[in-house]
Amino acid sequence: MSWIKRLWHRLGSPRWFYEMMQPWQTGFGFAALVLLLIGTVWGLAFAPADYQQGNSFRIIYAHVPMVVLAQSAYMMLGAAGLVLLVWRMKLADVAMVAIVPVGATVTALGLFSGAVWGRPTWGTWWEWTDARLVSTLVLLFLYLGVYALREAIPRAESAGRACALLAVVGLVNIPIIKYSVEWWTTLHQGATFTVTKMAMPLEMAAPLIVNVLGAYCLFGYLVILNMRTEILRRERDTQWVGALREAQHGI
Amino acid sequence: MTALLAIQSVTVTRGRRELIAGLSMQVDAGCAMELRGANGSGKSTLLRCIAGLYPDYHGRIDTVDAAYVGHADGLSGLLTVEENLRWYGCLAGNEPTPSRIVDALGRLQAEELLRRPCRALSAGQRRRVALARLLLLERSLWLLDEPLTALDAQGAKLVGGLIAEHCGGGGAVLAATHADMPGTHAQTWIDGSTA
Amino acid sequence: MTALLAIQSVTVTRGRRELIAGLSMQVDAGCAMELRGANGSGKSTLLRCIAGLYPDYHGRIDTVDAAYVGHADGLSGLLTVEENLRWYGCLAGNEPTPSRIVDALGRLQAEELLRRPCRALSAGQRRRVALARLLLLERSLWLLDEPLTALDAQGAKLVGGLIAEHCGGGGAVLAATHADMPGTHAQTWIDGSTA
Amino acid sequence: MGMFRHQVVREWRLLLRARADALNPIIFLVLCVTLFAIALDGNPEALRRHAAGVFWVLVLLTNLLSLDSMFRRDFEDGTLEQLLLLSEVPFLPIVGKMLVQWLAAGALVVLVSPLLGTILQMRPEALVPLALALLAGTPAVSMLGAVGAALLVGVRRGGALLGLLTLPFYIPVLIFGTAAVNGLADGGGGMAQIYWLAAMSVLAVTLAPFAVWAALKISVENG
Amino acid sequence: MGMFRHQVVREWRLLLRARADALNPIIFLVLCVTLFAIALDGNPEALRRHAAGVFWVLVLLTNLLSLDSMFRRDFEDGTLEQLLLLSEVPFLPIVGKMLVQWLAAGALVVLVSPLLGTILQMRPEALVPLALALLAGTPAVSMLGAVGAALLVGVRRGGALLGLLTLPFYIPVLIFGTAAVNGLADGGGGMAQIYWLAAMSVLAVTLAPFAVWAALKISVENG
Ligand code: HEM
Ligand SMILES: Nc1ncnc2c1ncn2[C@@H]1O[C@H](COP(=O)(O)OP(=O)(O)OP(=O)(O)O)[C@@H](O)[C@H]1O
Ligand SMILES: Nc1ncnc2c1ncn2[C@@H]1O[C@H](COP(=O)(O)OP(=O)(O)OP(=O)(O)O)[C@@H](O)[C@H]1O
Ligand SMILES: [Mg+2]
Ligand SMILES: [Mg+2]
Repeated sequence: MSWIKRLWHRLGSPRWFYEMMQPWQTGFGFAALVLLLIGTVWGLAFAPADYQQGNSFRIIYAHVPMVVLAQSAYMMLGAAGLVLLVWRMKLADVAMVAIVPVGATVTALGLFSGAVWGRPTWGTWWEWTDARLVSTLVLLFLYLGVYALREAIPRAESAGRACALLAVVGLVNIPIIKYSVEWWTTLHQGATFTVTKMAMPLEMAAPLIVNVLGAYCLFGYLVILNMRTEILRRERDTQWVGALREAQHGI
Repeated sequence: MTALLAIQSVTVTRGRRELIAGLSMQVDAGCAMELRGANGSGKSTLLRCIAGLYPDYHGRIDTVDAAYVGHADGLSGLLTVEENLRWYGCLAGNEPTPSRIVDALGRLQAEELLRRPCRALSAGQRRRVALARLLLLERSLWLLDEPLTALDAQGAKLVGGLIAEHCGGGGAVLAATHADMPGTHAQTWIDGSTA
Repeated sequence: MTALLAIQSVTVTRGRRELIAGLSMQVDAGCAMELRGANGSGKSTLLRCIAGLYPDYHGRIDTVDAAYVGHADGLSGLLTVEENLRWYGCLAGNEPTPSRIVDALGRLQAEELLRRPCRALSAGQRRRVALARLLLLERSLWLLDEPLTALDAQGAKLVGGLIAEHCGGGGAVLAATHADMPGTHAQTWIDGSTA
Repeated sequence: MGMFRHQVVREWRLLLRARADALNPIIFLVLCVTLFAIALDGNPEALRRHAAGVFWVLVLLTNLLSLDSMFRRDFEDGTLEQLLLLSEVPFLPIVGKMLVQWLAAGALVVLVSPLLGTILQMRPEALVPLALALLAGTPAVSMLGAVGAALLVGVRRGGALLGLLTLPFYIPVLIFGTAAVNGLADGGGGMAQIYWLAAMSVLAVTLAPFAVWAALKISVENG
Repeated sequence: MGMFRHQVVREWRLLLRARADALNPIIFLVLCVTLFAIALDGNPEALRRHAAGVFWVLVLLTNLLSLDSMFRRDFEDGTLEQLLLLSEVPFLPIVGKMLVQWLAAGALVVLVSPLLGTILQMRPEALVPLALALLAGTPAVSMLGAVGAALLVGVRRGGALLGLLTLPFYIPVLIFGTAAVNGLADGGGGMAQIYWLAAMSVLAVTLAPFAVWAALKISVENG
């Protein structure tokens, strides 16, 4: 287990992380590009059209990856918050800074794609009675809350810990939201529309799986990129960043 | 001599600015130390570090539980002086008797203020009440940020007496100040400019 | 000699308490007067009466438009020092040029604070900025409530210089204070106890 | 006029500096609308019928909140007393302050009202009347509320008292505003109410600054 | 325990001293209810159907308002830093504060809810469920909101940001609360939701004080 200890220790060094993550960033970026290209082209051009929805169902190849990612990203945000609160690891704070904008964007896009899809299939952009819709919206509010809180607090360390606290409490809340909303819709007259679990034939599902994987890779790429940028910003006065700057720009 | 406060090569930062670099000092029981330095040199910030209200420092600060009087007096304007002081006593774990409160105020010649709401006090009166709180708390280390602010000459003398007495009884005082304080024995200067 | 401030048998009350009874005094052009009295004797209240911020008095106060620096500094914490000062200049009718602002701050050795948000100033720095405002306002009478609060020795000396210069130029100053102020010529004592 | 421009610039800066402050009223309104949409779910028809009324109430509440803190910070840090002492042209700085408050809690609301109206299931043909009514009515809301806020700034209480004070003045706005939106959307009359709202706003804009100035003076003397 | 009693006494005194403060939340709620009754009048049937939802939203808004100023005064006059330094038993004084906040903006609301429900045209058989749901749910509202208020106390912004932070936590309360009232009034189920609300409240009451304490520490260090 000594390598875990060593890794843990090293994670305390932003410089180490910055340098170590360079190949990972490239790798994730490349994988995302390839997977998303394959999945999207496959899904849009080659997968069969849905027998009910026709071609509009193809939004699924954008929608599902985004909403799945939106939730995973929040889990990671909460986990990073927990690490920051318990072990005060600075890198966790950097991770939170990196995850929030990506997560919020993905959530917003997921909402948007769902709404666009809802128009042809359900005949409405939005339905307040649907559990998934409302809980995704609430998720967006959670992201925005964390973002706004950081903006509001001037001292960086305080801001980080405050956000971590909020993110962790939010983590507890997510199952409660899901449960409340789901239960609530079943209580009223049956939900008018539900996002049905459609059993999909493989030729429809395969590109979806590829795209979901691609989305995770893209997420990895963006988060690592943001983290490395944030590390540079925070360490801008240190020698190693100075040397880096010199090497890249000759100043 | 026991040290009630020992600071070892402490560096305090505000954002990316370094306020205090590698300060070491010690305040023993019985010592009343002035903390001196130009405006903006970091006296208030250092006191807050010691009190545990400001975390951006490196180095070691060993200290006992202290009583702190900052720029803000910590008096709720809507409560009377008595209510404020009683509440503070309870907060710290021992409810003061009414006569103890009167005594503490008396030491600062402010006993007439007992039933006045703190909102309706003059600047100096409010300061006196904030200092009277020290007497109810029974902490051995006092951290005072410009305790003489707004006090008249007689008030300053009273505070000098309190400090001398507190140190005589084995307590210690660290007081940021610009004025010459009665009752203090030593000074520590923080280097620094206005900026 | 023109009197910039003439007070004739003024009685100031707080609620039903009489703070100041039948005070008469005069501050001529060129005079820097200290207003002295124990804590709670009514100095701050009197200054507010003169400035027109406290109405519960009888008697006559003749005065010109004054600049007033009270216990509160009047600086918006979210704006920078420069923004605060520029706005005050505009408010009083003449927008100050950037160099005038820098000059005014420079007189208090606070020009490095120009772009700092006022929230992030130390107590003494904030006081310096509040005093720098006086230089932008071009009022002949200055009403100062404990102007030396939180200032270091060098700051106090600078204020003394400013006061002397203002009086030399035909202005006048009335400053409530407990400390000995450099630059003043005269004192008026308000009788009174702590209560 | 230089002074006025500067006052507006200052207020605007202050608003932006406390970054989210400028967006506070709007965020709050959006939150309220969301809560209502969730609470009243399952019956879009009913929501639609009442949307105009609900919207107006929420706009009033939003304004109460924003007005409540309008003078507070300036009062507490001593800026207000300086303002009263130093202002060369009395009412002007106050007018600047009020204008900025209206921009944040009135004009911005007008701009996003079509979106919020849609969330509240309003019919498309009601959205223009809604914006129109808000445009005509919100100045009165801001101005009247500012008088109350100025009176209460030293009183250190939450917005409830402000609500109590301003409510009698807001009720006509609420009634005319709701009637205007519903009337115009139904194709019936409604312009008369808009004119009424506009008249109230004009009256408020001309008179309120004086009242606010007097009220601030009282508050500072009290403090 | 002596400390706790004293904290409660202090908070209660503070509340009563700023006379209307104790009644602020209730006054505000009454105003809101009145405005709604006016805006939606002419259609009692629709009002009735939605009263539970409207009521819960207004309770949430009332709490936001009251929570927003909960720690502010203590923060500004320096009491909060003293409290963090001097408190012998950490969380206790905070619990006292939170209890009093709940008394003013939760318990009192429960007490007057039958009256306000009636104004909102609720059916008589819905009034007891309403009070019950409020009793079960408002502690969670107070406790969760206090965490947000503690995080934001140094931030000098209005309640909008607090609203944004707490909204995700309030939505389950809103949903369960509304469903419980409607379910019980219709004679259908609804107790399950009450239990849920109560469970959330218990959870919040046990955990929130720690979070509030941590948040206050962050805020004071930041100030
Ligand atoms: C704004 C509107 C919408 C939102 C917020 C939304 C949200 C979600 C969420 C949260 C998931 C769950 C992801 C997971 O399993 O973790 C999901 C999955 C899914 N959504 Fe949507 N959705 C929306 C509209 C739609 C529409 C209009 C359709 C198609 C008719 C649709 C089809 C699907 C499908 C097929 C899945 C994945 C399969 C599954 O989980 O069973 N969604 N959506
Ligand atoms: N807002 C108020 N309401 C009622 N009484 C007040 C108020 N402010 C001050 N007082 C009382 O009025 C008296 C004079 O107060 P003032 O602030 O003028 O004193 P001061 O001479 O400036 O004292 P200090 O030297 O302490 O600043 C004091 O006894 C004080 O308790
Ligand atoms: N909240 C803050 N945010 C950022 N910087 C601050 C903050 N408060 C103070 N500073 C800066 O930190 C430095 C030290 O401030 P501090 O208040 O400790 O000084 P001080 O020695 O107490 O000065 P004074 O004698 O004026 O009270 C100052 O330069 C000040 O500008
Ligand atoms: Mg200081
Ligand atoms: Mg005074």
